[in-house]
Amino acid sequence: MNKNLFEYLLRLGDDSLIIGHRLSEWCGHGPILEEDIAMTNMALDFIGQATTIFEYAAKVENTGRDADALAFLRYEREYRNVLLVEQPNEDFAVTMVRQFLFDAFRKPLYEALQNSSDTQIAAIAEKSLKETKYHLKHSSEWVIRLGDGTEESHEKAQYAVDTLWRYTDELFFENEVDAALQAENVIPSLIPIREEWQKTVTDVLTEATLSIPQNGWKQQGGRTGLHSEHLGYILAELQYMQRAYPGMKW
Amino acid sequence: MNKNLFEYLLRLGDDSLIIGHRLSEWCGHGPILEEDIAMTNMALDFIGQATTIFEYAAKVENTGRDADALAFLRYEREYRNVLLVEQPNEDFAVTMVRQFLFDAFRKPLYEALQNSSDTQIAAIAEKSLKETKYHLKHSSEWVIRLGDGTEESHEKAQYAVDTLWRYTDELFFENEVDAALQAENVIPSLIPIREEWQKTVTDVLTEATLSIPQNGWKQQGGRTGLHSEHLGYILAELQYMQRAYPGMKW
Amino acid sequence: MKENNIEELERQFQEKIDNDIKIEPRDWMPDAYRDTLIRQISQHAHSEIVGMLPEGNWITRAPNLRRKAVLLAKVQDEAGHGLYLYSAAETLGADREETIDDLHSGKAKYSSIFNYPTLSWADMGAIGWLVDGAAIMNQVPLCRCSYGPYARAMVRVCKEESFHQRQGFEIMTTLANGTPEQKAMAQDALNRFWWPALMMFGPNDAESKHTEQSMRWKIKRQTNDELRQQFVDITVPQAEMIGLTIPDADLKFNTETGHYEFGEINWDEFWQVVKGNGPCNKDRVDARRKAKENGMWVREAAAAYAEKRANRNKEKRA
Amino acid sequence: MKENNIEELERQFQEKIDNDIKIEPRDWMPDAYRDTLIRQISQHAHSEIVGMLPEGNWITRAPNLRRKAVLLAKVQDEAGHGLYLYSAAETLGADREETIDDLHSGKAKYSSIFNYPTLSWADMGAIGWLVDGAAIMNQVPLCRCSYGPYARAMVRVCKEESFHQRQGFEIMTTLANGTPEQKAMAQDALNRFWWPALMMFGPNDAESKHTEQSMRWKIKRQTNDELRQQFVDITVPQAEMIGLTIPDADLKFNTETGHYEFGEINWDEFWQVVKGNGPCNKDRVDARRKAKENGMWVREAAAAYAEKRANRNKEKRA
Repeated sequence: MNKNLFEYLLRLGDDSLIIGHRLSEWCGHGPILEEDIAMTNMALDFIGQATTIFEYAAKVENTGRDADALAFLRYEREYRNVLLVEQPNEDFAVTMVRQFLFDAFRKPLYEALQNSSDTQIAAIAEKSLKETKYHLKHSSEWVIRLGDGTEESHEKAQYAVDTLWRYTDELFFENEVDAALQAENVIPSLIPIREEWQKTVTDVLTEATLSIPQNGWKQQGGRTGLHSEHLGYILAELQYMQRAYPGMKW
Repeated sequence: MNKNLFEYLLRLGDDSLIIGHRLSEWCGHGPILEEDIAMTNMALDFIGQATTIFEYAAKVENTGRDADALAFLRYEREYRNVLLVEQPNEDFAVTMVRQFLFDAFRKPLYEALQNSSDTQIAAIAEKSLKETKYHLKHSSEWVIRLGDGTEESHEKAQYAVDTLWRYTDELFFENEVDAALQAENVIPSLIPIREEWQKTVTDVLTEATLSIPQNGWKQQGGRTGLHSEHLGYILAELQYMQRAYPGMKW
Repeated sequence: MKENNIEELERQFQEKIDNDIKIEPRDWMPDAYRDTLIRQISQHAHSEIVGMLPEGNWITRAPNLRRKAVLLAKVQDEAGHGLYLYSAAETLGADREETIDDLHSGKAKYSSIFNYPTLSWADMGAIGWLVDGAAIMNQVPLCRCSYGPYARAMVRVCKEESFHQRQGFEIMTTLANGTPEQKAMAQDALNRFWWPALMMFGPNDAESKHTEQSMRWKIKRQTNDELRQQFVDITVPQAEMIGLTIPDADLKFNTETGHYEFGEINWDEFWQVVKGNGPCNKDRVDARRKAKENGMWVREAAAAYAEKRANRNKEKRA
Repeated sequence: MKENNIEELERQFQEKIDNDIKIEPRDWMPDAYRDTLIRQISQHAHSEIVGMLPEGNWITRAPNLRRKAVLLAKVQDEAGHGLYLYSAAETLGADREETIDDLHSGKAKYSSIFNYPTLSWADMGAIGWLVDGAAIMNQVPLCRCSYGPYARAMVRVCKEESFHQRQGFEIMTTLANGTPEQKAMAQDALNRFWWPALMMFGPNDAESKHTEQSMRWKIKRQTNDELRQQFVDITVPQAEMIGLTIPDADLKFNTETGHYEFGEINWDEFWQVVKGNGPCNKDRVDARRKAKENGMWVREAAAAYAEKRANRNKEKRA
């Protein structure tokens, strides 16, 4: 199997799975009915993406593990999502800022991945891009609304930006996996993607009247399976049925 | 095996296990350091009780399941704790009122169980009684302090009483299991125990200037394995390690 | 004269109804008709919204990716139904936020079935199969309801509900054909949801105070007992087909009538749950109230931002 | 004259210290001695309290009943140590609540090791074995510290810590002798906690600004590097004994000195974590701050009740 490709697919799939999980926690508890629908819809998109990605990853791995086994039956240290997506929902500001920071990364990434030399990845990217654009539009609009809304919402949005900023550097994590896949034109360089991310974030936060934190020490670890203490609790729920009833079909 | 005895031991053990679990969730987050210590200490007492009780239950069942298998590897419908003990901590008032309502039941129960014709149960009751008396003293004092403290604490304490009251009737649940064990003098009648509970609760709530809710429709189900939606989440955490790493020794 | 006028309007109104002509928002209608509809439609909307909670409870724990996606889609549909229905109620002059406040204060009701907890994955099957099944039975006739916006909303709702019902039955089928643990889980869910599902059709006709008038207005087109019987007749063979047992010792097929006869419903439980004493009434209403309270600042921010933007646009135009 | 007097007091003070006579709360002491001790003791107290969080994180998920009980007892002990230590600081005139506020504002520090997350059950082993092990190494000399109340607190703390250290090592031993998954879990925990444990002894002696004065005052009795070396010398063979590998390619035993030589510590990481940029600094301080804020009304209630009661007793007596 292509170990690098498999590893890369886990990153993509886990990011989608875990942010989808976090969004789904809002279900029935959103601040407005319309937003309950929007967040559930985004969660659904992400679970859909995770499914397609894990199905391909299972094919690449070719050991008999299927998409569900990848999603539900790995140990915590084997998950490859960035720390950003596993951070708790806290309130709607934290949730939407987290979403925005992630969407602003995912959009240029999928745009570039459309040109992947791996046709499966190109197809996944193309299919996911449309919904990702919608997500980014939606989360940007909320960041602006909250930032430029009331004093209270501005404060909460600024707190969210300040709190989550430390996790954004990891979006652009690269190691030998990336180098190898870039050499084969499977994945793009993250440099222009980071530039676009930076531009989107600067534009939106500026319009939202929010200040952009100074770069400080950045958190990372998720891409190499070193997570925050939050992931363990996510997995306890996510995996419960598969763990408690091993080997059953649902 | 004596099915009734086994069933009864699960009730005792699960009540201890689950209220211990809830108390332990406070660890590191208590309102005062002294109270952090007290709640952790109570949690420890309850986990200790659960251990002794499940060890005996395992012996009674005699199928090779040990105490840990009973604590960690049953399905939700097989847990026999009352609904009261699985209710969420919410705030310190809810936690302490829940504790008080439970301790006020446990104390006369253990007192009576000291005279059980089953010497193991009598020994467990005798051993647990001392700590139970301390728990009841501690939770009573807090109920009084909160009820007769500030306006805010009074309100929170009254809310806790009103919210949890519906779960108190189930403490005195009896079915054919009880009838059979009572006939053998293994367990006492719950009638005098209920009377003492009523008196303790009336005295303490009165001193706390809290009003006693009118009897309404009461919730039950826990004793027959029909729980609230909260237990599933408790089990997802409680069982995680045993489920994710089946059959290993720790 | 005015008296006469109203009588005439009422006559014309009833004539339309009798001729199956839809009543539309701007048409004249008796106050009682309007009030009954507002009550019924908002109750229905609340049921959709509160109904998100018991199923939402299993999204993070769904057993595989496909089931998780299907469940998310289903709960999203329910929120959507809530939206159409609140809109339908608004065409009658009801204010959405006031309507929702009535839910939180306990003044407005919602389907009592959602006051039962979801205790296992099989409950996602049982709810789809039985609860959506019963809902469809109640709602299909409403597609021909005399009030246009409600009837049209119902057409869309019913289409999606019947999809949900099939998905639920598929979950149950999979479980019933699965391992012994899975079959037990399915049977347990059926045991817990069967009677509450029968209660969804409301009190027996003899006890049902609104039925007669609602039938005349074609807001209701079949009686509670008729609908309940239909449900039982359809559902019992489905349970048999997948090897599950309906938890009713008195259940038997009457070869003469062609109907299943079933045991006595526990009406005491029914009324207790309606009155607020079900296992989850407090949790459900608390969850919705909290969502509204915690979302207050978000709605205020959205409103403040919209106003600022409108002002800025005005300035630009000036 | 006054100048002279202080000089004389200082001389007597140092003489006592040199003669190993304990300084007690009412004794005269230099301000700098008092301040250094307050800083050190409160930092130590904060470490105990913040240290409850990473371990508290696994109580609800402990893998069996015995381990759960032992972990609860351990965390309870830590809270107890926090209490003694705050009391010891109070004997020097520090106010407990103010001291705690300094923690929340970021003014006061605590052991940086607790800014690393606990990601698996094995971390409970690694913390006991390595973190408590390093703590003991630091604390045993403090049992002979010149300030009486601190020295006495340390005697009790050290006794319990060494119990914790053995328990932690036992967890690691069990895992290292367990299944491949368990052994990998143990090795992973060792990999993550080894270097932070070495950092617990503080900067190299050359960089350590307080060491010299503290040694003279017998607040500190061995240098950072001495203690670190002792820790390495004791711990490496323990790791070997249970078949785990210290994550340090440069580690080797020097047969001449009888000591292990080890690789360069990542001091950049050390200072970043001290400055607040570790993986969990924010979570830890937030958790403590929230505990204090959420507990405010409880403390107010307790105070209000105590006052009412005192008044009632007064009335009774009157």
